[in-house]
Formats: sequence, structure tokens, C-alpha cells
Amino acid sequence: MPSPSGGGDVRRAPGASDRTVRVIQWAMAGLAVLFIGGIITWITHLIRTAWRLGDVPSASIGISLVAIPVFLTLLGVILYVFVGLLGDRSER
Amino acid sequence: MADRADTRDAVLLAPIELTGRGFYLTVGLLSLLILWGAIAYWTQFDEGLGVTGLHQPVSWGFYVTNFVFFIGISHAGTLISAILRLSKAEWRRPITRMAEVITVMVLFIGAGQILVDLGRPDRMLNIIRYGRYQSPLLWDATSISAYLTASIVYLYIPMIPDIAILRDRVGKRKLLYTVLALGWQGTEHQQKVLNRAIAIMAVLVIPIAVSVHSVVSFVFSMTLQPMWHSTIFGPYFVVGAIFSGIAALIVAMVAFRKAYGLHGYLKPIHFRYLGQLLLVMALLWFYFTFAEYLTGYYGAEPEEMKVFQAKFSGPFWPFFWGMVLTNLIIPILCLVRLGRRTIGKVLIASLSVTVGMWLERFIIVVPTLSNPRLPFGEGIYWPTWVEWGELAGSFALFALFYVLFTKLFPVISIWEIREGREVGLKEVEERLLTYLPDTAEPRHAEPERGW
Amino acid sequence: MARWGMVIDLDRCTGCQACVIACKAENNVPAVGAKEAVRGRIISWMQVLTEVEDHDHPGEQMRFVPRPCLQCDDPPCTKVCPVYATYRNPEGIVAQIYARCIGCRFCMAACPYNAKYFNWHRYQKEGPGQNPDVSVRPKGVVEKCTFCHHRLQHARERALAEGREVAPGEYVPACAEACPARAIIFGDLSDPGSEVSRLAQSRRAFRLLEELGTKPKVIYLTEGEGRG
Amino acid sequence: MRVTRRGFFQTIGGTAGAAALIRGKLAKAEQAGEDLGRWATPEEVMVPSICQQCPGGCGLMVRTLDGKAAGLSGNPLHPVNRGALCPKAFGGLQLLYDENRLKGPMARNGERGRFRPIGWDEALSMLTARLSGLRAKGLAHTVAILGGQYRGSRDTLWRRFADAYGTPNYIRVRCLPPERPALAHQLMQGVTTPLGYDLGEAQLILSFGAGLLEAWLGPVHASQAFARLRRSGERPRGRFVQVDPRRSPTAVKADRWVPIVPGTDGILALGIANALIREELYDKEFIERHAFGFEDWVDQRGERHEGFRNLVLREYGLLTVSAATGVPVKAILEIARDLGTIKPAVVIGERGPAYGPDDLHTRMAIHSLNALTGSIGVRGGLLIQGELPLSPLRPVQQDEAAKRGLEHPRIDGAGWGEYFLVSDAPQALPERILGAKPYPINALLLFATNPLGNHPAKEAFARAFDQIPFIVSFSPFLDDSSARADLILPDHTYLERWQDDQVTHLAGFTCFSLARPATAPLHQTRSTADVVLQIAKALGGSLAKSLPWEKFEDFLHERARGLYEAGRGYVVSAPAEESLRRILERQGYWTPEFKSYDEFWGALGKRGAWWDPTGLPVSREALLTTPSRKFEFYASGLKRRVDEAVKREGTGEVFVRALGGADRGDLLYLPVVAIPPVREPGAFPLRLNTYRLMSRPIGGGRNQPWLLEQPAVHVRASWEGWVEIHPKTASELGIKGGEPVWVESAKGRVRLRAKLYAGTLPDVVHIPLFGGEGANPNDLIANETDPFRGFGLLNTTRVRLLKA
Repeated sequence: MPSPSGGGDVRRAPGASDRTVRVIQWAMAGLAVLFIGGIITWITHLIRTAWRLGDVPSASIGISLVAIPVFLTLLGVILYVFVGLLGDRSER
Repeated sequence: MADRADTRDAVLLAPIELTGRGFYLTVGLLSLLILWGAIAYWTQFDEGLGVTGLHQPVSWGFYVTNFVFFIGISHAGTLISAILRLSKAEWRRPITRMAEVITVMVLFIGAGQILVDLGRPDRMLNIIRYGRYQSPLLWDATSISAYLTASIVYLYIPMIPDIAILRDRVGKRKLLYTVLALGWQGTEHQQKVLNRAIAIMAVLVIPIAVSVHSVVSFVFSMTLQPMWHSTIFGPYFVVGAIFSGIAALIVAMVAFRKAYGLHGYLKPIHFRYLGQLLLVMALLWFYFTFAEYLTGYYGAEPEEMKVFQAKFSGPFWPFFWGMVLTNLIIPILCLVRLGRRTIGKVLIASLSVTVGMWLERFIIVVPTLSNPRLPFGEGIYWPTWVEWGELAGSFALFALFYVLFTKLFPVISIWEIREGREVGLKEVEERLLTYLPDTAEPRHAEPERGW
Repeated sequence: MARWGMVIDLDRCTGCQACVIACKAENNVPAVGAKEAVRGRIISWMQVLTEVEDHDHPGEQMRFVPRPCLQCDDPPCTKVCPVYATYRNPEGIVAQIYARCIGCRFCMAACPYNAKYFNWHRYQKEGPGQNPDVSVRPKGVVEKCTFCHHRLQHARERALAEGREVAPGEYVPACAEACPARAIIFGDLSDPGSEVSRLAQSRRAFRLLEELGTKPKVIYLTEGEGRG
Repeated sequence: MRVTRRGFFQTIGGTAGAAALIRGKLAKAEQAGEDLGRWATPEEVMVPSICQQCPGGCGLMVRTLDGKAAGLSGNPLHPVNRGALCPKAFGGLQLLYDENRLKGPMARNGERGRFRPIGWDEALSMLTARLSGLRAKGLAHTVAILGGQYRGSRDTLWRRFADAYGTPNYIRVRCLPPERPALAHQLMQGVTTPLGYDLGEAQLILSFGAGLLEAWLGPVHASQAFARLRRSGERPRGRFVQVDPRRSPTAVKADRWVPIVPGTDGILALGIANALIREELYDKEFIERHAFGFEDWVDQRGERHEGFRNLVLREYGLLTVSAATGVPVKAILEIARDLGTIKPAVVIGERGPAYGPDDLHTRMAIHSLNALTGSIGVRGGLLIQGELPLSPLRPVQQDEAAKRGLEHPRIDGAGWGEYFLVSDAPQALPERILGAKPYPINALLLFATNPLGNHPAKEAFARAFDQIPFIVSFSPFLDDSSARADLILPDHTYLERWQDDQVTHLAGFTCFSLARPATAPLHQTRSTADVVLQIAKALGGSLAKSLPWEKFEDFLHERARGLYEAGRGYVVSAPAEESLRRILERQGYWTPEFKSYDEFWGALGKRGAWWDPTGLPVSREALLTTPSRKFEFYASGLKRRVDEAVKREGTGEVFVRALGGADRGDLLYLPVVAIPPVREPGAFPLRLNTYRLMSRPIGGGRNQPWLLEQPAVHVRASWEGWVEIHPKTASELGIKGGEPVWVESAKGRVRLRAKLYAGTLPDVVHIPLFGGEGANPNDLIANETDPFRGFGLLNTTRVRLLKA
């Protein structure tokens, strides 16, 4: 399936700004990991409290069985896109 | 090939390059409304929730209704664009991004309503430290945060090629575009990664969206209150969400079509299809409402009947019959014959549905609370200027986010339009053949090529 | 562990509301003022409800039902609190943590007896004539009847100091102490010998909204000819 | 976030604050030291006191922490309330800590209503100068003292001061004197002390309009008795019938509510009597041996008098009674049969305000039912209330000026003409002051009363006040009357002063309560009793000798000595010890608990009350002290007083008209009420009935927010007054519930919130007195006089309703 041309013909010379752009991009990826990691630790904290206090642990484990994989897949997609797109430039 | 395409899609890039007087006017008006909302919220934060119309039996009112309403609208984006992408409906190309933007922007406002409704917003972080999964509110928090991340990702990934175009074509905001474009060159590998990511997200986002609104309905159905404690609330809220989502999407489309002159892209055929979808959802919504009220009426439990009478003939009759009028009768009248003036009719229908769905949430939340089981004294609830201010502020904030988004990024996905022009025709043709019964070919036709 | 419960004899109760005002005096419940009262924001942990049997002419058959928090054994309110601000403590009293409540009012919507009240404004500050054993609640938090839990702590401290168990009748909430008709009997339901558990088995005993399965620990005795 | 002007300043303040923080660290160290002192557990003392919110006289236990009052609860030892309280009692703390209490004495500054604070010495000297000036000029009798609803030694002190000063005008402004026997009991049984209702032991209570469980004489004591009536466990459930034009909370708790046309209670009683006599259900043994005037009889001069029986059988057939009262015949028969068969039964006819125009005969008719059921002098019926053995005081020494002053007739004319049966007639006061008949009033002392706010004739009182040159008020609050005063000497509230209370109307036991000051006075106020003693000392002469006590505490100390020497009764103690002592007493050994009087006085101060449960003459002789030593249907005592008055004043026409009709002859002395002619509605179709609420103290409690917020249980109302209308009447007039309406009578109009309440007769509307803030129903109530109690008629006004 031929890819649309996308305005790729004009290339700017790599310079100082190029490195900052890459740093910001990887920072964004790190931020996403941090955010989703935070949510997952929060969910585990909630489960631990529910387990410790015997506060209907079944419901909370049920939710986490669903929620954590969903967040992990989301993280997977983000990283896949980041690596896919950024990684591609370096290898060419 | 590329330069001719450039000129044809220039109208999509126009709003980004130059900002007309209309833009400043709308932003001015919107920030005025936001100011009213901010003042309203500041007085409430300062003096306490007493400045609202809420009182003892009716402890929830406007803010919870707004919460459910805005989360409802958020379903416009991901659900519709995800379903259209999966079903590879070609007419989705100019619509998907607009829908996804609605979702992301309105989710912030929806989650914000809960914070506005808190008596002690300064103790918000207690949810983090002392969170408790037994409470449906925590299920809400989890599913909304999942839905928010999913819809942001689902908005961002299809935008990457467009950002690359902006990076190369638009002089302004060079750093922003280069960073966000993730070095997109349109190479074969990058395209494959992008398509696969979009495919995964389209599949993933639908269950999350459905879970969000059923969990929002669990906030009500998990209690023992009459006319709340019923099993139909999950699907009923999801249907209501899709219904109000489509209406909101149509309104947004009409607004931007007029504002940015996108007549070429958002053609009457799009509005016809969405109108029919809206009509189907209206009937589906009515089916669920009818089912719920019939079971309540037929069972005739005293508490249920008290709330029932309050809605049908009691103090809430204008809201209830207004809801039925705006959610069912107007859409049917407008959408049944979509001959001439399609866009006008579809706009009227979706505006009435937006109002209707707000009324529906109000009718679900307030009458049950104002008719308690014990003779506690009926509370008639009427919102004060603070609550109206907050509602106006929320709408204005959502519109402002949306308008600012259109200033930064194209509101219609350029690369998908181009892909549609170049690839779409052939693809549809091939696909059609695969649907038709294979007449002459032998049984061992070569295996189906991927989706 | 003790399981504190209450029996309210509707035949003896005269609807005088002494329990309502005694509870307000004991727990520093503020009077919300004329404007707020008209808006329906009166906070009164114990409330005498007037049940009217037939609605087409009210005032024909009426019944006074004093309704504190029924301290349910399976409380619908503690299930829905997102921050653990209300919970059922081991002694069966549904407690409220004012410092942790975020004011989302979910428990108010969930309670079928409307026994939870919200501080819509800051209704009162620390002042003279208040009971120092009970904290004054700030604005934006939910508050409810706690069976005068501070009196239980007093009784327990005294019993501990004197090295003995809390004697039955030593810990009595303010409403039971003030009731002129002695219609509110309070005690430990888990102790079969106590008067509360004896009356709980009386033929006249019934529970409010029993069909909801919240297992309330305030048991009512009907009016009328029955013995016991 | 938009930076508001205030936000901007706050941020500036914040940065400045940070600098101070470091400096603050040092100051914090020693501040914590003194905090520790404050947080040490305060010393908790329980001080017994008496609740003064109504004439119930319940015992309070005030919890004081480091001398400051922090909580109220019932005195568990006190026999009147046994640790329980009614809602009003808890308003006491808010009364004590009310910010707009008067902080000290104030004198008028320019025209009335404007005040300037002054010191106590200057205030007392002003008052003493005025009083001694009047005495010197021989105008001692022109000083009037208005007293409100209070009892005990403060009443004795004021009466002694008035006698020593030389003024006959010590007038009590109240609708019910609890320490005096009801007029009907006095005339039909000749008793001199009030009768006690033994409700706890009764099996049937028939109450005519008395709000037993609401605002009767002792609601807490009555509620405890009601609870025993219902669930005493030993005997079957008692029955309770309430006759009331309104379905009050008392009527809701009754087994049967008898809606009745206001003012016709007497006629209903006679109807019940008719049924009792016709069906031979009355107590024949009691009637034959202890009743006089039941059968026809011939007096010494040979005139034949028709007896009560024939009169009732002839005049009060059930149909006529049912027509007049609106009570169905079947209901009258059922009540009569209940009354005849269920023993012991007690009939209560002692409502606070008057029943109607012919109030005396109504109450005599109701009381005659007690005779017919033989419930006089039996357990569960009417018992004699014993005398309190307080030590007697030396007789008052009166000098020449005092004697001359006391010769003058009373300003309100009590005991003469129309009010000859009454001890106080505040109703007549305004006209007499305005007309200066028989003499003008030069000085007026107001103690615990607010005639300008709480009396139906408040406009007339206001005009009368303008005529009086010098008015002194002892009220701790600035109410309507004290606003017109020239001098205000604010009294302590009841939690800050020494005080006693001699509770009456109890089931047979006599009780003396003593209250010590629970906290030090919050403001520059002084107990009025001490002020009276100081004035007496300042006036010197016979006054100083008649009132020699230094402080009111010494006065109480001297009076209570009689209890110690009486050789009976106990200082209240825990029920366990008491029952042991009671058993001993029944065998005849009364053992004194204390060795000396000071020990007795200390225990009385710590426990709060003395009572004598056993000294109870239940015999009928003690209850029937009429000239004929019998229960007199034909009130010969009344006849004797009427004859004396006719001899003394020449014509008998004035009070015969007052007793209801010129040519009534024998009917004047029989418990018989004329059946009122049916009046067509005219301009004011509806009748107004007023009532008192359980949660409203005397004076309305306008400064006790807890009580204003939770007034009524049968109607959802709070803070403001309301009018109860029958839904049918309201719909005819197009009035919806909760709407403000105008209630208009011949005298005035008042704007109140309408409450739909079906528990009433359609043509009667009800307004609670002291309902709440807003309109005062007294502007509405017609200024009609009740000659037998000297107080206004509160439920005979006719009104109409208009949409506001």
C-alpha cells in the first residue's frame, strides 16, 4: 500500500536544535511511562488497602484484573509508536 | 503529485496560518462566560456549597447532572470514530478527528464537574491516599483515567502525519511541530507502525468507552434509592451517551463547517448518514426509557410510584415531558425525511437531543432524591446563579479548548483525505468484490488478505 | 465486642422532640438560621418524622417516629464512601471521620433513611457553652448521629481507670437520657440479658425499611394493644 | 486562574508572612507552654439547678468545667423529672450565652427606648429615691408590681416587700396560677391547696383541651405518667381520650381524638354526665355518701332547688349536646361508657387559657364528671397536694404609711365587682391606669413579664405605660416592655442565681427544689431578689425590719430549716436508698438522715431537692372541705361569696352579669353551661384557636435558635409563626400550603404562613402563641375579658383569611 508522500522532501540540517527535539520527544515518552506507572501503583495501593482491611477484596481484585492490563496495553501502544517512529530515523 | 495536493487541501490549513476577526470575537465571548464560571466557583469555594440550590434531601443536583452529561458527550469521539474506522466506512475520513477532539476536551470538563461538586475540594488527594475500591466513585476514577489516556493516544497517533505536514509547510511554532511529529517522514515502516497502532487503539477504545459510562451509571444503580436501583442503568447510560455524543458531534461539525468553510469536505451525505445514525439511536434510547419506566410503573412499589408521579405529573413534569419531546419527537420529525435542507434539519435534531439528554440526566438524578422513602419532607430543588454560571463556564471552557485546538492543528485529517483520494477508490472496489458471492472462481480462492 | 443498639417504643413516645434538642446540645449541632432552614438545610441528627397513614386527608392517622442514625449492620453508606471517611467500627457504630471527608455526599444519596446531614456553610465556630468532648464540624463535610460515641469513650476510660467492665446503663446517648417518656431504651444487643435484646424480641418489634436488608440496630415497638 | 484583586494582595501578604515565619519560630516555644496549661483536663463539677422555661419545675444538672457551664441534663434524683427533660430545657445554655443580653443596668436617655448604661449604685439610688419619695408623700399605694409566671420564695419575697412598702398592687400577669387550686375545685370541693392528678396510676384519662404532652403544667412529669399509663407492664394498657378542637400531638397520641367546637367543652361534659346518669354508670356509692345538690333538695327556708341530675337529664339530651358541640352522639355514648366502666378514671379540665366566655361553669361541669366517676381521693384519680412544711416568717412590720397605703383598693379591682372571684385581674389594668380610677399609678415594677409583647391587650398596655411616669424592668433581655422602661436592672438568668421552686400539680408528693448558681454571672447583672433586699435595706424603717436578710441565699436558708425540722420527707437520693427508707417509714420509723441543719442544707444544695412521698392524706375527708363536708354540685361556697359581695357592694347586678346572664337564679351555682345560640358567620366566618407549643419557653425563646428551628412536629415549620388551615377550607379560599396569608380579626390583621393540616374542624384555624419570629398573634386576639381568671380570652376571636 503506497504511503502518501507526506512533505518529507525538505530536510533541515541536523544541528543543536535537533538534539533538543529528540530529548523532548524521549521526555514525552518517559512522561507517559511515569503517568501510567503512577496509575498502576495507585491501583495496587488501593488493592493492598482493600486486602489489608478485608474491605470486599474480591471487587477490587476484579477491577484491577481488568484495569492494569488495559493500562499496560496503552503504554505498549505509546512506546510502540515512539520507538517505531523515532527509532526508524536512526536506523536509516 | 504532492504539490497539486498541497493546493487542494490549503483550506484545511487556513485556520492555522491566519486568524481572522471571528476567532478573536469567539474567544472574547467564551472567556467572558468562563469569567462568570470562575467567579461562581470562587464564591462557592469561599462560602461553601450553600450558595447553590442544593439542600438536605436533594444533596446532588446540577453538578452531578453535568458530570454525567459531559461524560456522555465524550462518547461521541472514540466510539463513533473507532466503529467507523473498524467498519472501514469511507465517509468517516473528515469526521474522525473532530469526534476524537470532542472526547479529549470534554473529558477534562466532565471529570472537573466532580471536583466542583466536592464539599472539600482541598482534600481531593484523600482519594489517592485513602482510596477505597468498594466505592463506585473509585471505579469511575479508574475507568475515566483509562479512557482519558486512551482517547488522548487515539487522537495523537492519527495526527502525526498531519503534524509533519504542518512542520514542513507552516512557518510558525516550528519546535512544537517538530517535536510532536516524532520525525515522521512518511516512510513505509513508519506508515506500517502508524496503521497498526491505530488499528489496536480502535479495538481497545470501544470497551473502555462502554465501561466508562456503565460505571458512571453504577454510581446511581448501586444505591438502594427508588428508580435508581435498577439493572437497566448500565446499557441505558451507554446508549444515552452514544446518542448525545452523535448529537454533539453533528453540532460541532456544522459549527466548524460554517466557521472554516469546509463545505467541500463535510458534505450533506455525511450529515445524512449521521442523521440516520442519530434517528436509530433516538429510537434505541426511547426503547430503553420505555422499558425502565414500564417496569417501574407496572411493579407499582409505593416508593417507586412516588418518584414516578413526581416525574409524570408532579413538580418535575415539565422536565420529563420536555425530555420526551426533545429526545424523541423532534428528532423523528426532523430526521425521517432527509430530503432538502439536510444539514438544517440534522442540526435542529441534534441541538434538541443535546438539550434533551441534559434533561434526561436531570430527571434521573433529582426526582429520586427529592422524594425520600421516609416522610422526610419533599425538597423542591432549583439551581442558583452559581450553578448556571458553572454550567455556562464549563460549556465555554470546552468550546475554548476546541477552538484553540483548531488553531494549532487541522480539524480534518489531511493525510486521511489524501489517502482516501488515492487509495480509497481501489480499496473499496476490491473489498466489494470480496463481499459478492464468488461465482466463477474455484473453491480454493487464495486466503483472505488480512483485514 | 459490644453491639450497641436502641429500642424506641412508639407507644410511649409523645413526639415532644426532647431527643432532637438534647442531641443538638450534646453534639454541638448548629442551628442553621432562618434563611438556611427555609431552604431545607436544618441539621438534626435525631429527627422526629411524622408518618401520615392516608394521604388524602393528612392529620387523620399520624405516628411520630424518632429516627436517629440506625447504625445498620450492613450500612449502604459506608459501602459507597470513596475515602473511608465513614465506616462501621467493631462496636457496630457507623462512625464519621470529619477530617477525611471530601464532601462528595455519595453517602447521603445512598442512605435510605436520610440520616446523613451536610454542612452547606460554616454554621458555627468554637464558642462558649459547647460540649468540649465533641468537635465542631467545618463547612463541606457530612455529619451524622454517632450514638454519642464520646460518651462511650468516657465510660470506657472510667471503667478502665476503675479496672472493671463498662456496666450496662453507664453508657447512654443524650437522647435516651433526656426522653421524658423513657421511650428510648439503649444497650448492648449482643448481651442477651440486656433489656434492649429482650425488647428486640417483643411481638411489637419491627425495623424501619426492613426489606432493604440494611439490618438496622434501632428497633421500633409499634403502638397498640400488643403486650411487651 | 484569574488573579483577583484579593488574590493579588493575598500573595503579597504570603511573602511578607514567610519572613515573619522565622521570627515566629522563637515565639512559638513559650506559647506552647501556656497552651499545655489550657489543655489540662478541666475540673468537672455537676451543679443542681431548676429549669425555668415553664412552670414544670424540672430539676437540672448543669455540667460546669472550670466554673463555666458546658452542658445541661436532667437531675436523675429529682422526683419531678427523674433525669429526663423536655426540649425547652436545653435552650437554657443558649439563653445564658446569648450575646444581646443586657450587660448591666441602664437608664433612659432622652425619650423612651433610648438608654445609657449606668452603674448599680447610681441605679439603686435612683430607684430608692423614687420609692421613698412616693412613700413620704403618702402615695405608697400608687406603686404597682407586675409579676409573671414564677413561684416559690421569690413570690413570697415580693409579696412581703409590697405589704411592708404599703401597696396592695402586687399583680400577677399569667393565665394559670399553678400554686393556687383551680377555681372549680375550690368552689365544688372547698380545697385550699391545688389538687394533684395521679395520672401514672390512672387507667383512663379524659382530658378536655389540656395539652398534657405539650405545654400543660409539667409536660415532663405528665409524659412520664403517660408512658406508665401506656406501658407500665403490670396492668393492661391504659386509655387516653383527648377533647380538643385541634388534633394536637397530645390528640395524636390519644386513643381517641374528639374534635369539638371551641368553647363548648362544658356542654360536652354535661352530655357525658347525661349519658352516665341515664345508663346508671355513675359511682352511686360516692354520690349518695359524698355529694350534695345531685338530687332535688329543700333548703332551710323551705325553697325547693332542682338537683343536678334532673337538670342534666332534662336540659342536656345527647342530641342537643351533639348539635352544640359538633361531637356525634355515638362518640358521646362511647366516652360515657368508657368513663363509667374503666376504673380508675381521671377527667382533666384545667386548661391554661380560658375555655370560652362562661369558663367557670365549663370547668365546674368538667369537674363534676370526676364526682360522677368517683375518682376523687382515690389512687389514679385526684389527690390532695400536701403543704410544704417551710418555716413560717415573722409577720410583716408596717409603719403608718404602709397601713394607709394598704387601705386603698387594688388598682385592678380584683375581689370587687366583676372580678370578685379572682386574685389578679391584669386584663382590667390598662383601662384603670388610663382612667386613673381609683388612683393614678406613679411607678411600675416589671418582673419576669412582658405585657407589651405577650398579652392580648398589649396595645392598651402600651397606652397605659405612657401614662406611668416611672417604669422599672428587671428583665435580662431588652423585650417590648423593658424597651419602654425608665430604668432596667437586669436579673441573672436562672443558671446564675440562687432560687427555689415549690412544684404543685404532682401525683400526691410535695416537693421543694433548690438551685445554686451554676456559674459566676457572665455580665454585670444582679439577682432581682438580692436587689429587692438591698432596696428594702436602703428604704430603712419597717421595710428593713420586715426584710432583714442580707442576701436571698440567707432567706432560702431560713425557709428550708422548716423542712429539716418537719420530721418527715427526704432530701432526694438515689432510688435504691430511698426505697429502703420508704419501707422503714411505712413501718413508722422515720430516721433523720442528717445530724445538723447545715449538713441538711449542704446535701440539699448538692442533690437539688427535698420531697415527701409518703405524707399523703388519700382519704376523702381531706379532699372535701366544703361547708357541707361533701362534693357540692350546688356550690354553696359560691352562693355565700355572692351574697357577701351583694351585701358589701349594694347591687349584685355587676357580677351576676359576669357569671353569665341576669336571671339565672339557681343555675348560677350549678355546674351548668348555657347552650350558645347558633351565630351566622357574618364578616368573620372562621374561629381562631390559639395554643402553646412544647418547644417554646415562656416569653417565646426568641434568643434560643435551637428551639426556634424545631418548633412543631405535626406541621413542618421552623423559625416563623404559621396558621393551620383545613385543606378543604384552604381550597375554597384558593390558598395553597406554605403560602403567606393575611389573618384578619375585628382588632387587627397579621401575615402568617399557611399550613394545610386536616387535624382540625373545617371552620376553625389555629395559631401557636410564641410560634416564632415575625407576626405576633396577640395583635389579632380580641381583647375580651375572662372574669374568672382576670386574663384575656384566647380562643373566642373570629377571623377571616385573605390571600397575601
